[in-house]
Amino acid sequence: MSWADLNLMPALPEIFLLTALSVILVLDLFLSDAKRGITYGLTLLTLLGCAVLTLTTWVPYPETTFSGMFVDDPVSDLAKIGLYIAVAVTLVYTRQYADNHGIFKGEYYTLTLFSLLGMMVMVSSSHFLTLYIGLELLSLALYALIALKRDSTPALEAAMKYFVLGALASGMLLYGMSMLYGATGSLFLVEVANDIASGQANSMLVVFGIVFVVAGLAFKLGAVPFHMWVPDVYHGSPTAITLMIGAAPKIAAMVFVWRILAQGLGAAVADWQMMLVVLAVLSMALGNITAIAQTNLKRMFAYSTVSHMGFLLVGILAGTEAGYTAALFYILVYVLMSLAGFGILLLLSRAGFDCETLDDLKGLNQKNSWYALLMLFAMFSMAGIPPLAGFYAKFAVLKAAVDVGLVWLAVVGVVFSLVGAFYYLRVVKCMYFDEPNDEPVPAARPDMKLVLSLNAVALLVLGVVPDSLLTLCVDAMKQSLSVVAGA
Amino acid sequence: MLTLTHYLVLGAILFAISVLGILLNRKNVIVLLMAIELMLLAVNYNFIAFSKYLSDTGGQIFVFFILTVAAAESAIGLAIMVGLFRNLRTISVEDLGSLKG
Amino acid sequence: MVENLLSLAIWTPIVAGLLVIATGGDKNANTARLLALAGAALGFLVTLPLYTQFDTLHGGMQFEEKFAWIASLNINYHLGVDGISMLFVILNSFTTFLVVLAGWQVIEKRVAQYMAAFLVMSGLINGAFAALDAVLFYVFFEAMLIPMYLIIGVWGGPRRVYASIKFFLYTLLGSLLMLVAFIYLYFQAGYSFEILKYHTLPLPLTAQILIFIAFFMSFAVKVPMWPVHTWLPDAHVEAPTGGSMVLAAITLKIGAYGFLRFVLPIVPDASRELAWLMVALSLVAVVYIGLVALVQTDMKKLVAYSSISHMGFVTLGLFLFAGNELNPWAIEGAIVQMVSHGFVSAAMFMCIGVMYDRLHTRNIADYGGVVNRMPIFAAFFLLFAMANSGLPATSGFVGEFMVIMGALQVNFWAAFAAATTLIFGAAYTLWMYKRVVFGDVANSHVAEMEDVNKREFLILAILAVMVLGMGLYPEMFVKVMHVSVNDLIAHVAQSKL
Amino acid sequence: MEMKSLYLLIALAPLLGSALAGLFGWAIGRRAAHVATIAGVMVSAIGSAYTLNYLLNGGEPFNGNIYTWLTVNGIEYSVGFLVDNLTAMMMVVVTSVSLMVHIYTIGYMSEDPGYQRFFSYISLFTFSMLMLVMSNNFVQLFFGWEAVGLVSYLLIGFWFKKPTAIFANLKAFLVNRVGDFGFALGIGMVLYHFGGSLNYTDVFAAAPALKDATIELIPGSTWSLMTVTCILLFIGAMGKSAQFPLHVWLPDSMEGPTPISALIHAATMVTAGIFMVSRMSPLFELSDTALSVVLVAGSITALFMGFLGIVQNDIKRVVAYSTLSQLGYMTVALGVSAYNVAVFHLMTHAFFKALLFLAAGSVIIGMHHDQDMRNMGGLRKYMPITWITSLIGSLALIGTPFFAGFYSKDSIIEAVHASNLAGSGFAYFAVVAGVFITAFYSFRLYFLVFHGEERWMKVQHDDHHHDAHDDHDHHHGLGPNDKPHESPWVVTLPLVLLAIPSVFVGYIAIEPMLYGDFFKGIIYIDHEAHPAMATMAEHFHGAAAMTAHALQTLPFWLALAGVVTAWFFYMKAPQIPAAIKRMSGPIYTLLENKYYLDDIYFALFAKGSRLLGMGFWKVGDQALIDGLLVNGSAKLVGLFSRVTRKLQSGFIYSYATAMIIGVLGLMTLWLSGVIAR
Amino acid sequence: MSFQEVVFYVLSAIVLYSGLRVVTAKNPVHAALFLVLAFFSAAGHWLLMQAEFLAIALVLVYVGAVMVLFLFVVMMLDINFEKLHEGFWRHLPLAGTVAVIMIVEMVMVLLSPSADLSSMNEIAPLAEGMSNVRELGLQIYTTYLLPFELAAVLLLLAIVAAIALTMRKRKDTKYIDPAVQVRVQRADRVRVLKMDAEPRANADTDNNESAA
Repeated sequence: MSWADLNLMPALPEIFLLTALSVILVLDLFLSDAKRGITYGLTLLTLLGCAVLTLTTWVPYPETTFSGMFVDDPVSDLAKIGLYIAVAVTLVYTRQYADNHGIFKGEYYTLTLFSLLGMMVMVSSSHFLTLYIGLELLSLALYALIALKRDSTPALEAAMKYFVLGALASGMLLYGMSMLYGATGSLFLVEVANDIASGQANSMLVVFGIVFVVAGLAFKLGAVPFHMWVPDVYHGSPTAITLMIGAAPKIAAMVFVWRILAQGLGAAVADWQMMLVVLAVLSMALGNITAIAQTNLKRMFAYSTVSHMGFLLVGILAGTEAGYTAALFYILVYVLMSLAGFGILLLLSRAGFDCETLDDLKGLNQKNSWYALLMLFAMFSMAGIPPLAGFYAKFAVLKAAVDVGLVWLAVVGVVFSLVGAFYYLRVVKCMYFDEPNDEPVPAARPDMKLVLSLNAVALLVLGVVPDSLLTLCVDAMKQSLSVVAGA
Repeated sequence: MLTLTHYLVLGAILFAISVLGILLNRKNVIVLLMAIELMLLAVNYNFIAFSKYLSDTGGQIFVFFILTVAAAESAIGLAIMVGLFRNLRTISVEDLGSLKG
Repeated sequence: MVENLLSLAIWTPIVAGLLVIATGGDKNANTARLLALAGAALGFLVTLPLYTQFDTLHGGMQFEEKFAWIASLNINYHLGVDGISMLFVILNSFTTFLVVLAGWQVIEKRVAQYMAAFLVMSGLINGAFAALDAVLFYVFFEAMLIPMYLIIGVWGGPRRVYASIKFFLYTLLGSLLMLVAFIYLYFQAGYSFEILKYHTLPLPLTAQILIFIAFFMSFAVKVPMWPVHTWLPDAHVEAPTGGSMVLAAITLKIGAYGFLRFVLPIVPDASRELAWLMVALSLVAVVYIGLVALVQTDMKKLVAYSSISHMGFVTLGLFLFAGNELNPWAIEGAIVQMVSHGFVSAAMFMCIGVMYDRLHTRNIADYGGVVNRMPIFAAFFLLFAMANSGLPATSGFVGEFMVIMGALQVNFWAAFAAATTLIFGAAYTLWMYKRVVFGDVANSHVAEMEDVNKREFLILAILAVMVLGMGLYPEMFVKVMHVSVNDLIAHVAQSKL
Repeated sequence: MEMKSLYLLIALAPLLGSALAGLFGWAIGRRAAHVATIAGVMVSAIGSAYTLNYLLNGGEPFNGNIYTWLTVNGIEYSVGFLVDNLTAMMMVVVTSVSLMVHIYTIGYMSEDPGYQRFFSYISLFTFSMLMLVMSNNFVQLFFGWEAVGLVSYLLIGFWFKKPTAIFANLKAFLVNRVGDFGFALGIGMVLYHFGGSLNYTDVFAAAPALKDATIELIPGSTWSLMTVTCILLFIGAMGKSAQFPLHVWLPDSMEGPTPISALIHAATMVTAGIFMVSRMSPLFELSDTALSVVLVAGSITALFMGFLGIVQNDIKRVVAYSTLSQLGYMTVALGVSAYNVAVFHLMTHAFFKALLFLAAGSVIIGMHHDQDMRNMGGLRKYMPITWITSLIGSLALIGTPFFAGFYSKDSIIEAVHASNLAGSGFAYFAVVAGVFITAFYSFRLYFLVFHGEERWMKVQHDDHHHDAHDDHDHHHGLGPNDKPHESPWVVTLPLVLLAIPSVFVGYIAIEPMLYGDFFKGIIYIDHEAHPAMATMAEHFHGAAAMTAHALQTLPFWLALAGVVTAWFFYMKAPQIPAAIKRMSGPIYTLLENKYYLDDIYFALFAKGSRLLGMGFWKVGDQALIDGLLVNGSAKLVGLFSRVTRKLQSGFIYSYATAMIIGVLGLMTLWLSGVIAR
Repeated sequence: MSFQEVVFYVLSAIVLYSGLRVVTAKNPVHAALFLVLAFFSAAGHWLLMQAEFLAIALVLVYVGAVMVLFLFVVMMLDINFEKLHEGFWRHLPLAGTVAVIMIVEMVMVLLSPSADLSSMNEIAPLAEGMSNVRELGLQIYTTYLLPFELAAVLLLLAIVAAIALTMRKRKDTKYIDPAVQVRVQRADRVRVLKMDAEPRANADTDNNESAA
């Protein structure tokens, strides 16, 4: 291999990001606090640049580079676009909040970009090692982001918990990877897949490895019983960081899981399907049930995330292209919903006041009916009520499950989403039925209002015409899987 | 003669010891982190053993990176712990219980 | 002939609703009202050609519209009505018009939102009746929960939170299971969500029974059938008048419509197998609920229970199998009963609403001698009370009579039990009427009541015309459904095993 | 076509009048209201008379449809008219009595604020009744059936402020509904088993073939189809015609204004059942069992309701019980297949009972709305026209030879005598004993009201209505120094006009109606099986001969005895009734409480169903379904929620433990899978 | 038993014992030191497997850097070790059981015939002229270029994060800027004050008395 052979085009967005990141890192040192807005602007510009690069290098088939460790396929491109949007929206939403809560620093933006780079590596890796490093890049950046508000004990506590448990999960994941490595003699997903498919792999070790890999992945997704960091971290982190954790990384995690389970271990679907079924059922059950008892919205969203991840797993465990597509669609929609939900919380927060309990939303409709309507969209979308986008996500997942004969799982899923509907309804109830409290609605930056409106309305628009996004997912998944199957 | 199994079993036992450590040390975060280091050691054992017995360097390189990452991870982890200690004056796990339910 | 009549019927009110909500806060309440009225009127007018241009000799779907909606999931925007569903589209748009009128002055807070919720819901309901794609149906079916939830919760009575959440979750439970059934059918039907394809799909009995249960959970809750009815009294009692009207007049019908459109044609064998259960539950609804209605002290609750009891006739009519054959009397009777109940229950709730607006209580005991102060109202109320107790020449009679006739042809004792409604229905309705309307002026509050104003008069008069018209000339409603019903009967008679 | 238009006009003219008076009464005023309605009824009455005349002179009966009401299963169900002799006769009775009542009402209701409303109601009633009798099919019959019930409900509760009135109207409606319940099922049986049509002609044509058809209502036991059908239909008649045990509503219906007691609760509506059974004679003839049921129900009503008439003090109630008893007579006639006799009695009774009621109403006006006979007496002097007409009515009622009632009633007794049906023995006893009782209570009323001392002078005015503690705006009773006055001409004119047929109609009509061709092809009697009519026909030699023969028969002497007893008890020795009352304590109490049937019904049905409903509601709906299932599962989820929430302890080690247990679980799950493999 | 096996078992015993002590030691300092011991022994094991480079890297990176960091933190923080060890014995039964089950299950898997690990029981000797270091080096800078670069980014991230989390500009630090020191002028250093003579102390008391 020589440098001339190295095709950097597929990795252009990452390279650009890293370069821009370095520039911002240095530039920020010379900016006074008053001019921090420049960092913010540059960060957004970076995201825009990444998006442009990703779109211009979009090809409808997988391209690999870096000795086959890096893959740029439509799924990764789609996911990356999702990531840019999610991160950009997050930054827009948190601009004011960060200012009000003392985390409006250069590190906030550089660490965010670090985490974005980690996520991009996660979605574009086709090798266990790069997957691992990407994951760690993301995780370490997130640990640091949470702890960035250094005087906040809950934030530090959350960071500590996340860190310790994350390290433990990494250990498990690595143990599993080592077993898979031993079973197949390779760390390349493609080769692992081929080995397993051709029966050359040591099936005992494969499955043994799968157990640990699944555990590690479940942690990233936040599936029961590996979910316990989720509520505390969501709750403890400043809301801005909660959104940072709760939105974009979910896309990366989903693609990460998909890469390992579908692309690497697709042939062993029978072995991990049952495990995922257990995790999915537990997640849907526990997530939804525990969410009911929450009065803190961030915590409630955390548990709702757990349940959503259970649903997501239902799509993945189907082990079919339709299932993966459904999961991809689900996660994109989910991120959109999370952004909208947290966006409202951020919107209603101001210096010295975090909007995070149910009571804080009381009578929102009377105070500002547009915000209430946006939140309503988010809530009903999360509950999976048509005509909001969340419905099709659930629908596609259920369809995938029924397709592989798991009708009972679909039934379990819908029963628990009924339980889930209760707490989303309760949010709507607080906004619409209850009398308002004295807390005024703070003034928000116009860009945030605009983006938030677009965000929530998109849920409705995607609910009425979901086909565009769905088709994107379907095509991306088809194009990404076809070559792997052929290889 | 030493076989692959020897190293794998050793790794497994180390893994279990680290699990034991996690379960036992309910209060001391530092020991918890050390137990996780032990777990990584077990992983490393596996990787090197497989690498050697399969004659594939990938495993060893993986270990190399695990060491690197672990170092970075420790740095951040300990930084968080220091920050926590500054706020709480303790690193007892019991005092890290304000977020629950 | 206008193309896309059904799309117009669906989207006119929804667009109107969005416009109404765009008027903003209560500063522009009057604009919102006028806009809503115009929207509702327009929404009603666009449905009228459905009747006038309907081909009564054609059994299949008419006014069909179809194009790919979600191509990647093979979901189509496929609309169409037959002689059964067409009536309900019109009925719904009609009711919406009345509801907008009914809420004209009564609703003072968040007027635009109130009107918009109803308009949007009207469009969604039309969609549910017109949808020929299972997912499209489901989307409409479930989306209407949102405005209804808000209507009950925002403008409802003191226990509105409990009632609205109960209503929502109850109905959601059923519909979610139906969704799973749809997905299952999708695969059985060779990757299609076409409802009409499901109709011709052979299915083994076990599958049929499971699908039946899933559908049952959905539609029985909506109807509602005993024992999944308890959301209804709560929802009705707490909902504002318009909400109760729409709930009773329309949304309940969607449940029964679901049995007609989905359960009977898709799983005819399971329907036959489980017809005994349906008949039994329906009769329980008629008798048991009739008795429960008798002891209610809250007028709205009483009418709510009476709604359940009357809907029991519908479900009874739908599942009267003689051998393989459904009974045409019973089926048509059930449909007629659905339409009629749409008028009568809306009228009953309107009447109670009129009184509630004056006295702000629904307790029977707080009234007495209303006729002394409100003779015109009392006359209307009497007419509707009589319709509610199934007096001939009112619409209430036709459906009940037909179902009893049909029941008798299948099982004498079913008819016997069903016919007790002649007694119970009259008992609870007229007893209430007696306590509320008759007698001397009961208290100083009643003494201050004023008779109906022009707006209320208009609503009541329109309903009265419909109630009488349908009672005197039901053929107007029935003639459009014959072919569709006969097709249905012929279809159900064939086993799909 | 021409006749069809006429019939439409006959039916719709009162409706139009009613609509005018009802909807626009507030605008057009009292006078225009009664003019409009009377005009409408007048048109009907003239039309009816013309129709009858037309038919009697060989006109073709009409049977045709107006419009298709409903189509089911390809069969059309229409609104249509069947106008034959029976119908025409009923039309004449209905419209003429109605006309009289309309005129009478001008005077009777002159002070009532609901004047227009009242006219609207009675015109509406006329329309409904016409629809009932003119119907050519079961559905329309049922429509009329219920419509008259509705108007009856409205009119009984006309004085809606009176608690007793609104109690009575509800009761009347509900009891009638019990009858309708059976009637509807009966129609269902007809529809199902008689070829899918509900037209009389089709049904009657199909009936003979079904004579021996059986159905299995309860698995294992077969029933005759015809019996079941007829009994079900008869249940309807029992409700409407107030036959035991569904008679309880009729006495209470006297809470309504007197004109409607005359019109609805004596002359027309209550006879709808009799009319219906006569119409259905082709069906009833095919089932002896059903006829026996009819017979027994009729005889019980005839006898036992008569007893109750004896102890009543309310003038209207006496007449009401007499009506009940007479309806029993008619039913008995039906039971012995003497349908035309029943219809004949129906007609005569319509006239004299309407007369009696209107006369009672006139008395009530004179007494300033005091209805208690114990406060009356000696009114003869003050209200001569009322007195005379009342006397005529009473004589007709008790079956005084030559008076209308004599022919019809005597024929019934004869028919029962000639019958060999099961239960005819008891029936004969009942109708014969009934004659004495009828005479007794009729003349008790007559003497108490029109003769003897003028008791209103002495009575202190307290509320002696049995439970009248209302204070509606009708001033009550005469003061000690007031004098009753004869009623105005609008009141007395109808009395006179009704008195005429009460005297003559029997004599004129008996021959054509009972033994002539009047009902030929309309009423069907199986003379082989039910020979009563045939037997009577053999012994009939004209009305005059019958009158002459009467002196030799038991009923005549019994009637006379009744009159004499009444005279003795209430004119000569008023202490005797009191003594009897004391001696026969329990029996008297029993009678006074109407055999406790009201109380039993109230306890059993009204209270029972409320109790049941309360149980269903509180236990079934609220405790079991809502409490246990709905809220229970919600609570259960909440409980789970609190438990699972506890799992989230907040401590890292427990989270790590969970993860480790999770891995262990997955591993164990998989291992067990491997071992199972 | 060959020499290598003897070495293996001895080292294994040390690794396992020190591993156990790491998780059971009362004092985190001891634990850290036992961890160092475990790493040293592990390095020995890896040498046995001819993974020399990693053996040395382990010692350098872990013992040299990570463990020192651990010890540094442990000693820097003022921690009550006794309190941290409370409840240790209480949790032992459960923890022990879980650990034992885990060992049993994992070993069962690894030793089961279907795992079939016996087929590769020989470490292939390296090719002539190759060393472990060369072997790895070639790979890392060619095939594994991407992870290598990413690892660099990761370390950068760690630096940024650690600084962001721990560096504080405290107001009370006695921070001296050399540049300022150098540029200092006389006027900055000495200021001549002219003050009035202080009033006598009893003036205060007088005032106080008059105020009182």
